[in-house]
Amino acid sequence: MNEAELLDPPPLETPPAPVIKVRGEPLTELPQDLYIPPDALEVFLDAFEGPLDLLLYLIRRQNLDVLDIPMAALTKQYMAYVEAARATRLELAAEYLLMAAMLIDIKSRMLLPRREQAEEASEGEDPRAELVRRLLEYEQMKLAGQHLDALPQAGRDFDTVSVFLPAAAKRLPSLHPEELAAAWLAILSRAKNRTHHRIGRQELSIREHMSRILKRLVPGEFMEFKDLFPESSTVHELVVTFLAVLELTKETLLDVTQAEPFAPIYVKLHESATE
Amino acid sequence: MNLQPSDNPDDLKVVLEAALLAAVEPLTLADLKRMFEQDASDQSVANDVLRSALDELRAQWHGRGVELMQVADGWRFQTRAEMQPWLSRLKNEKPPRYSRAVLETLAIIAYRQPVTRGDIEDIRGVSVNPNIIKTLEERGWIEAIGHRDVPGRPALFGTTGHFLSDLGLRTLSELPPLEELGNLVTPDETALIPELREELADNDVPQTFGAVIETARVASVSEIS
Amino acid sequence: MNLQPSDNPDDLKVVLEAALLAAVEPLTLADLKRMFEQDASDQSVANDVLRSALDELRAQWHGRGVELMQVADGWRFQTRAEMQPWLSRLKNEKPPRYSRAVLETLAIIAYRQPVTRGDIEDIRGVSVNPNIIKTLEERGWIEAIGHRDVPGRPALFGTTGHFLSDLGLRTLSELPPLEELGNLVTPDETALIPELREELADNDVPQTFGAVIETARVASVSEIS
Repeated sequence: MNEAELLDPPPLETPPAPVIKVRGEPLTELPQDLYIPPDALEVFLDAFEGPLDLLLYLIRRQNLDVLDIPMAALTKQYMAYVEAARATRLELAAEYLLMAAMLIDIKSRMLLPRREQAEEASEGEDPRAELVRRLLEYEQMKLAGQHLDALPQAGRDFDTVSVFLPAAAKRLPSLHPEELAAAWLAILSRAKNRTHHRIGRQELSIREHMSRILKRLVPGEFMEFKDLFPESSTVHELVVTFLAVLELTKETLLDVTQAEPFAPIYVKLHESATE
Repeated sequence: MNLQPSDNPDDLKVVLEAALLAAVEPLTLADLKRMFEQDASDQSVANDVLRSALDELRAQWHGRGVELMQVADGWRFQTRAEMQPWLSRLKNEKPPRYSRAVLETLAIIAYRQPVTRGDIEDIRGVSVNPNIIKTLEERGWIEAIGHRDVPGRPALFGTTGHFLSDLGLRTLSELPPLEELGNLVTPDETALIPELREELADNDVPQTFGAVIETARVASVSEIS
Repeated sequence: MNLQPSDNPDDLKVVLEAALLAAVEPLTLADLKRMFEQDASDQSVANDVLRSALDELRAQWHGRGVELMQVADGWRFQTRAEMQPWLSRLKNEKPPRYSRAVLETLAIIAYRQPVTRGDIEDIRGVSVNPNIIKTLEERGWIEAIGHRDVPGRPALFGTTGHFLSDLGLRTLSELPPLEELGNLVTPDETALIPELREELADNDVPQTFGAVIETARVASVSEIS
């Protein structure tokens, strides 16, 4: 692909022309006539984006009104380019040949006599109308491409900002309070499920707590049941303490009394135990 | 730093600025809003609060080498064009300049979308090198957005939000207006670009296409004779 | 903007800031210096001028969500760790979750504090991986608040104020009540004491005496067998 833009039509600013070298001499201007030095032809043809571009150039170069295309002269010039292109770049010539055929077609149809009555009805069917439409549409897009290129472009005219994001600072898990409650309940339900396959291994501990309770109680004095359970107790300790109370009661070492349902429960050393 | 962006506008701006500076792609309002949705306070940030924070941020950055821009894909920080002489010296390779063939193809896709490769070839009058399409696709500027329901089901190309963002634009309507070429472009030809069609419809076009052709026809008679 | 960074310290900072914000990799002093070597004034910028400009920039950015850092490879802007909770939500990743072991350990500490590691092991029925305690300590959610006066003087753990604020709570009493405890008792057993069940259900305080006994009772089943 070639970036040559030296053939842009006059209304636009022409960027610096690429250097076309002919026998070592730079060619800064396109030839005024149709003669192109053979060595420069390939570069010259590369400078055009296709037959429409070339045709547009020819029309603009000769300051012709796009709408007033002189078919005979234009076709003659065009054929000269096509001949030159065929000599060196056959694959490139195909599209130019197609355009030449179109020009000749237009020219021949215009040479044919037209019948008066048909002329009015087929006003829009001027053989050049299609060519004019295509030329203008192409030129419009060609200019639009240049306008797009003139817009500031990311990476070329400005850079986007993206500062370093330290990877070390990993995302921390978030937690909803309800998840904590759920976790706690899961522990409890699991404890229940363990019922049948856990080995009791705290018998000594119950004995130990039984004696601890006995030591805490003052003979003849009541103590509130809940005071037997220290606030910082774990479930395990609560369980063992409770079991110790039950065991003490069973062994009639402890009296447990309650005045009425939901009234405070009191414990007291059994009379015999104090003896 | 104990930030409460949901409650405190200054904290909000600190977080927004950090997010926009760190983001690789532009951030939409929805992206930015999502950042605050799971805050402990369980409060989201209203759109207008976000917008005004962004406007204030943009104002705060005014006159510096980097600016906060709103483009098609959202908000982003970008360097000002004035910085380029210095910044380009840090780069090892020159940014690509696209050839005319690429630019023309891009223009046709941008202004006439959706178009098939055949449409592009019709307008340009030459076959389109597949590398041109590939170049534009790899840049993320165009994409196949469907297929035309004709034999062969050719892909229909359109431009992406990334294309607009890379050119600092928010919508297609911000593309440079097409040259009118002597008011020859008739409304029906621009049917694919509604904005342009409207613009043309409003325009006082004295010369209809038919009149133009008639002029051409009359002129040609003299030429031939 | 008509900048003279080689002569004007403020202009120098504008260009440095833009370059450092836009750079993908850290920039060395040599990189930064190279930016100004071809300036029209033909003056380079001395190392100490660059350094003091960088120091000033760093100070200007203090307290914001992004900071200027000198790392091994040079200077770069990077986001502060405090921004991470918000920035991470920009990525559409699923948030990481704590394992059940961590959650249960935290629940025990939150509801039963102060507890020792031994207490936690007793309640969970399994040994506690030291990493779990470490994870929670590093998160700043739990801390050792004393020692139990028993052989070995094990540390007593409790939750922190940071834990509460991260969960959006003001006090520990705002933790979800464990009223569902009553439901854990098998129906036939609670049928005998409907009043108690109601009391438990209505209760907001997790650690009432009734609840304690109930907990003990439920748990004891496993102990006895």
